[in-house]
Amino acid sequence: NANPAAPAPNSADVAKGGTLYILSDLSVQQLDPAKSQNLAITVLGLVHRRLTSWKIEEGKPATVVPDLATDTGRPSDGGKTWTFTLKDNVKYADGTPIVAADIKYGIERSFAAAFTGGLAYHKKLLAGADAYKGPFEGSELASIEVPDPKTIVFRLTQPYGDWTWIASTPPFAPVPKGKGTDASYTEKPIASGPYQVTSYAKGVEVKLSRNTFWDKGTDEARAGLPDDIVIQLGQQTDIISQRLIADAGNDKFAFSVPFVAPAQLAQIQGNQPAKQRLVTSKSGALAYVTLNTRRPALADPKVRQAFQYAVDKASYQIASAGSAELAGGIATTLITEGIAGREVYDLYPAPPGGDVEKAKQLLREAGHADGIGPLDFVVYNSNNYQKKGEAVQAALLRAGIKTELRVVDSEAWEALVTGNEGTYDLTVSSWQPDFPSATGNIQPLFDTKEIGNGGYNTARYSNPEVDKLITQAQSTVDPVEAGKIWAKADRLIMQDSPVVPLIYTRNSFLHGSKIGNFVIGGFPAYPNFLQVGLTK
Amino acid sequence: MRVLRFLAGRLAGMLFVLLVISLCTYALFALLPSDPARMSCSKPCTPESLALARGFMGFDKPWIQQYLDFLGGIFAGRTFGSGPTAITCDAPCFGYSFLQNATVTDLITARMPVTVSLALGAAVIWLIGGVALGVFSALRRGKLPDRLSMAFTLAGVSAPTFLLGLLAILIFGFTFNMVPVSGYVALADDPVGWAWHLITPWLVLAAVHIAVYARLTRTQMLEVLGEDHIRTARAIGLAERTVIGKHALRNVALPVVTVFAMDLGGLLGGAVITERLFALPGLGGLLIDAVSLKDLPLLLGITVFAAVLVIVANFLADVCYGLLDPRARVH
Amino acid sequence: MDALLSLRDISVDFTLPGRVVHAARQVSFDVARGEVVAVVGESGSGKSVTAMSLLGLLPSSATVTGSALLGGRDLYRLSPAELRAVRGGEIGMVFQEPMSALNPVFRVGAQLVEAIRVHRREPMAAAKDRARSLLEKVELTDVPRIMRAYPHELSGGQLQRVVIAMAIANDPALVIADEPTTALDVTVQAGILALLRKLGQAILLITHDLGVVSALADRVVVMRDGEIVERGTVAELFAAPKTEYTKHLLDSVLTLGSGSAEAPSSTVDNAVEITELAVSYPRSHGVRAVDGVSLRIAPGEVVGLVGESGSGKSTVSGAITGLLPITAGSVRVGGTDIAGAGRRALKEVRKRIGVVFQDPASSLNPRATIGKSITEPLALHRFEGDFSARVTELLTAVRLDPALRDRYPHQLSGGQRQRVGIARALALRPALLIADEPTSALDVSVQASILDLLDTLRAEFGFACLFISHDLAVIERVADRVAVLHKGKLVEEGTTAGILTAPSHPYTQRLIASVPKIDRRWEQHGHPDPVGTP
Amino acid sequence: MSESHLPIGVPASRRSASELLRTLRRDRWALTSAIVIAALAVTGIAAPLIAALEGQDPYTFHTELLTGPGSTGAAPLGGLDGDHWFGVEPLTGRDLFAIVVYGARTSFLIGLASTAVAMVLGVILGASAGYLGGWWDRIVMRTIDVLLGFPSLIFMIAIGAVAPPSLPRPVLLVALIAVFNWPRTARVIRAQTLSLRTRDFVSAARVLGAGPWHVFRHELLPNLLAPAIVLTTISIPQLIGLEAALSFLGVGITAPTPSWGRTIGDAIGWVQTQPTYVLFPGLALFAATLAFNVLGDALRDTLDPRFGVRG
Ligand SMILES: Nc1ncnc2c1ncn2[C@@H]1O[C@H](COP(=O)(O)OP(=O)(O)OP(=O)(O)O)[C@@H](O)[C@H]1O
Ligand SMILES: Nc1ncnc2c1ncn2[C@@H]1O[C@H](COP(=O)(O)OP(=O)(O)OP(=O)(O)O)[C@@H](O)[C@H]1O
Ligand SMILES: [Mg+2]
Ligand SMILES: [Mg+2]
Repeated sequence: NANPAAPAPNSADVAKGGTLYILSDLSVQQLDPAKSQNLAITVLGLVHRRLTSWKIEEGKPATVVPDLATDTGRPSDGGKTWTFTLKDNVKYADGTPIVAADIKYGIERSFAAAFTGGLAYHKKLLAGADAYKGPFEGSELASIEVPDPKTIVFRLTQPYGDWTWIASTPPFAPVPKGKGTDASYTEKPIASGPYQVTSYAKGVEVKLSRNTFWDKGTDEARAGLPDDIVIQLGQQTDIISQRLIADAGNDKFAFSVPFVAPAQLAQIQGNQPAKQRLVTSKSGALAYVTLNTRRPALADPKVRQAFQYAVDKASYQIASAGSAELAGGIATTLITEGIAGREVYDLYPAPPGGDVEKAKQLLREAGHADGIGPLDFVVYNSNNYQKKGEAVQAALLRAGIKTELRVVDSEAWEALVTGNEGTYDLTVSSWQPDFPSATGNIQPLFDTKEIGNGGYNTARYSNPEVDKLITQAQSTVDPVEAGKIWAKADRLIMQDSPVVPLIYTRNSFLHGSKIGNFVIGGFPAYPNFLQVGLTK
Repeated sequence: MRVLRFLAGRLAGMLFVLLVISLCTYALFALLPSDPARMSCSKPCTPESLALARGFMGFDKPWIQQYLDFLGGIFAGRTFGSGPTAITCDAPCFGYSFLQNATVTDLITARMPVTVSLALGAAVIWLIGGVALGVFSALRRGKLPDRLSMAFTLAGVSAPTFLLGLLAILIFGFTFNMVPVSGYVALADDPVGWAWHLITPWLVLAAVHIAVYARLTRTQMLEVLGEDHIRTARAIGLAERTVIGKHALRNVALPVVTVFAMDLGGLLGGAVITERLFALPGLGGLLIDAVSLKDLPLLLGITVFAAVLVIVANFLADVCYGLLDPRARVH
Repeated sequence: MDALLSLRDISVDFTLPGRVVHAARQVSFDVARGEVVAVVGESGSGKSVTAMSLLGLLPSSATVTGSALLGGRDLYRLSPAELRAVRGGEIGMVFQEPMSALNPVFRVGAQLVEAIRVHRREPMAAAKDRARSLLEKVELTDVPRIMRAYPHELSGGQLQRVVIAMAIANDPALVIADEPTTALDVTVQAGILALLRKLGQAILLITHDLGVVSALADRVVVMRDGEIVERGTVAELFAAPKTEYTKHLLDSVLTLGSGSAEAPSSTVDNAVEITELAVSYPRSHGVRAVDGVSLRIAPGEVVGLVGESGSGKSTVSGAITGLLPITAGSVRVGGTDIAGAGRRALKEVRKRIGVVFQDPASSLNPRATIGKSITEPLALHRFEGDFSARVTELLTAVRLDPALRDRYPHQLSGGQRQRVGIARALALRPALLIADEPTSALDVSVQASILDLLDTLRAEFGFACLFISHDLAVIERVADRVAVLHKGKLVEEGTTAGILTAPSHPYTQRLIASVPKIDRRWEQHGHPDPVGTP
Repeated sequence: MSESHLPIGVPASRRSASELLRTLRRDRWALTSAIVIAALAVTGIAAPLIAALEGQDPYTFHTELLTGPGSTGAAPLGGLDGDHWFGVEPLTGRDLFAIVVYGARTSFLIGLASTAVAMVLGVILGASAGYLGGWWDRIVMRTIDVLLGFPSLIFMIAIGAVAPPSLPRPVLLVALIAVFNWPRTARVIRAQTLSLRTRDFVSAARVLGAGPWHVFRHELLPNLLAPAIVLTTISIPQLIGLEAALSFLGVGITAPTPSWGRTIGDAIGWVQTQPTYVLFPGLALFAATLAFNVLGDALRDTLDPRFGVRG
């Protein structure tokens, strides 16, 4: 918790029962495991269990824990084969027992054209999955074996140490074989978690109630405290904050899904009761400036290194949330906090405000005594990125780097930076992995394979050495060993300076006065919905 | 006979306009760099998974073909995918939103009552309020009450809707705790709750629009008051109230009705900001979702629907002209 | 004498930017109960302004001083509620320009019913009945249609009678009638005058028609330049006018049989040729306002068009100018077919046409000064020369002060507006003049000047003219030939002398018989019978 | 009838200009408005000079000034002092006075330009449709239907994404705003024209041989000006808001060039913590709107010869 003044969350007082309100800015609540991109600890986790899940504790890195499985998976064949065994007595909300075939079917289902859209890290890893079109055309995926109703075996294309994390992603939730054939499954999914859907009003609200067949004893990830949960959809972010600040009526039992915006953060700082109910993550997504290495102006590493000194991370902090405290600590590396393998180092030491002289000197050395630019700096128009871009722009200008901001719709931005052309010089964005492994920090952003074609290597950075390290680290089953390799890659990349790390973005959330156990761990920078309870 | 011919002509015109609008919307989407299938693409979004999503939704075809499919769907219905996972959308099918898992028609019908409640309620307030203020201003032209009413209504147009709404929520919702700040109650379930939940949004929306009506009424009123027939109305001994409220006002109606039809027609297609702010599940919210999620089928559906409303409203205004002012009849 | 209305030292000033107009000065006279007082005088002498001041109907740019006592109460100092009761209840008002007096967006019937119901709590149906009978009283035929019609669908004379009906709807003690018969042919006029007489109300009659004065009035007040220059009983005035002005006025009166214009020069090509013209209005359910009319006007010829109110005279002129779509037949002006002409040809034709509209008020752009309205045709057809000098010339020719050029139409009197219309029509020295009741609002002396002017111009340029008028004396004075319209059909046509002396159609005969004459031997005969019995 | 001339004689030709001046002299509201408008125009044109008076520019970050709770800089007065006359922007510390002054440049001038273009288009197309009728009317009306029913938001996003950066933004902006705003005016003007076109004075001009343009210019326009003025002046804040929305979609004047609409949009969320942030640009916009409307009224009154009607 970022507020030393605030007392520790009143976890002692939380009790079973009551109705919890979740205020969401989204208008679609996806509850189909094949289509959901939810993290393991948010709404989807309330309804669906998976093979493994996450244990989130305050101030500690997230760890993987067994969920439906008895353990977190047993690798064999050097990490190419993984075996899981299901717990006894795990049942769906209709009372039928959950069997291994249902897990297999759930995963197969995610291959069907009708159910695209979810997390799909497993698709490239499962052997023979390239040509697989899902279970509805009559075929099964041979690389998933179900030798008996309690056992499930995955055969992968390559050794993959993080499979234990992959097994916590939504597609690894069970779907009774043969069910879920139509798109409306998302409105009435068959629950395996503590809650089931009682009503689903599109764009308005989703009501969850207890799944009586869920057994707390088999689940170490979920507390299942409230009796009922109401998810209010399509709420305006500012209004959510105002409601929670006002803390009236049912809003006492509510918390916010979207982050609290800077303006409200400022307001809350002056409001003692609300301030006690503001929870800020210790760390979070890496915010960074991308330098498009394929552009002539930025091709020279020396020029790119100048950016490391030219930026003003302090003003970026302020532009993001008003203060360093609320915005998040200064970043100098790529692997984010709360993830195994992270090493702290700083290749370009400078004060938070940057080292303009050093930057100028580097530029001079690179033959740009008069500065460079104007560079095409694209930013997208949500999450305050325009302001953040302006802060970066103003900082770069001090060192003679001229930029022109190009504001685009966030979808257009996505298409531009992940497209094949790559016609931009700079952009600023942030990145958070989908599961707490350094793979998620490095591979999507710096692997040569991820340039264009929808990949997020927006710096279009390509270094064969780095690519090799990535493959090597991914196939290392021992997390500690893998971590070391990732750390090496991290350093290597930073030497080439394709990106300028700015901060580890903290996220702030507000909750009502009757909410307890509202905890944000080291990773991810989101509250753990699964443990939240109401106080009496 | 003439009336029938006129109606048929207008109807053909409307259909043509709808065709143009929907065609342009499709063409625009083709222009956009973003891909409607992207929102249904898995994460990570590999080219293969994108192609899969595209194929299922029918976005892999050339846009003109997609457009023709859309038109065909209206008459023959559509089916997406095949086998047990196929999605059918019965005729008249105005598209299927893959992100919301529902036919566009269902989505729109579900949201319509909210938007209609919001728009009509607000319209009544701003029409009556605006015209009344306009008349009041005209009669006190140049005096302090005139200027004050102008400043008051202009504050409404000058302030962004968002700010007005936020302030209304903060003041009436939180500070005085007088009205609910969000949500919608169906009229049929609880008429009082319905009005109670809508009163603030109505006022906010009305505040945004009232100025145009007040100002138009005022200026037209001044125009009309100088005409000879007003003198006659006074000479037969009509009360000033009747002279103004009936004889002059009727002559003011033309521009006011025109603007009203446009505003109402536009609003029925969704009062975007107000609906979002007050968490009213109306068409505006749906439209914003469609835009930000690049939900092409939904967007097209709402666009066509909203366009129908705009066009019909304008048509009704055109019909009204002849009734309100016989000289304005188009022969 | 028991004065119903007594005006004392009424002065009306208008404040215009940079100057003050003294429209009426120290006007005082009385009207007794049941008495008819005629106010005559030069156009622009303040008659209408004085009358309107009584009901508080002047624009706010006017300052009124003096007092106007109605049954002892000063009209200028009434509370709004009292004033309302007086308006329409105790005093009925007939406005000078009936064509713009009614609200264009309400049906005529509704407006009449409303006028009735303001002052009497009567059920709707009763008020409607009353409205219908009022319309019948003012000799309107086709009452159901008139009730349903909008003002713009009626002819000038029909509207004038509606306005009269409105004024008398509540049996007011006093009727102020400002030029109440300008648009009525003499047969109807006679009926209306008889009606007014019969009602026995006091009437403040403003008119330029001395025939009407002689037929209806008891006493006369003569105004000039805002002041009363003479007053007396009708008999005194006609017999022994005291001032030069009144004498001049009486001398200018045209009476039937006082001679006609010279015969036309021979014809080569017709200026206007109408063949089998039919016009029906969109809402008239196929009823033709004009049906099968054929008429030609030779260059240099003046054709007088007479006929009952609503007989289609204005419709014919509308068809000639191409403003109304023709249902059947053809209209050729200067050899060009109006209906089939292209835009350029039409513009060429129109360059040579001058038109005076029946309603001067609405034919002038309210947003344009008089000067601008008159220069408009000059600018349009690239007139070479000094615009300003030409405007001065034209205004002087129609006997208007050139200083009026900066005024707007609503700042003029009815007769002044009418003359502006004439000046505009003459601006381009047209080859064809279409004049719809061009002198109806003019006092006889100004009218005489205008008619002289037309003569002069005709002698100079030899233009052809269609002259629509209900005043047979004027027709006799200007027209070479006369055409008589009756219910949309041309019933008679011939030389002026021929028609006026030996009419063959019964309508024409009735028309001529009804012309009111100024009886200079008043004192011997007593009150003459105002109704020209057919 | 007689006239007595007051000392001031007015030559007819310069009537409306001099009458407007007279109105200004007489009507203190109108005079104030004219001054406000002139001041804003000067502000827009001479923004750097005016900001230099204060010694600030709208681009430099002053994060050191951002104290207040949470050090966002959000205080009720937002750091308003002798150096920063309107205080500073939260999160960046940029000078708010300079932002408002420079914003006048974008909003006031571009807002005005686009308003003017939209109105001219609207009046001409609306009046011609109403007056000429027939196929032209049908074309214009159907175009209006298309534009009014068109998803302009999508259109602008698309334009924002595909417009080449080389295209001058002000031109693009003015064009876009005008395209989506003329239909409203046009419909109102058309309705008025329908009622005007049968009046005798219009017929009178027609029989004089006046072509459509002449009729429009001399008969219709003077009688259409009143509603046109109202629609013009009332739409100014909306168009300035639209400019902000467009820049948000990447079509407008790019950040960080200040514009009122964008600043107001950014500032809304701060209304409780730093009301001055929204207040100053908001007041500037409101002052401009009010001034234009008051002046519009004065202009209307001057153009209306029937000034003064008895109530
Ligand atoms: N727009 C119209 N719609 C329907 N009927 C009309 C319209 N205009 C005129 N009429 C009718 O056509 C007939 C002829 O009208 P017109 O104006 O030509 O008469 P007029 O001879 O000029 O009469 P007046 O001497 O009274 O002016 C009248 O009965 C009138 O009511
Ligand atoms: N609103 C006004 N502003 C300025 N002057 C006006 C206004 N109304 C009338 N006048 C002037 O006042 C004088 C008297 O007008 P009034 O209408 O009383 O004349 P009138 O005697 O009725 O003439 P006519 O026989 O032509 O109708 C005229 O010279 C006219 O120009
Ligand atoms: Mg008069
Ligand atoms: Mg006529």
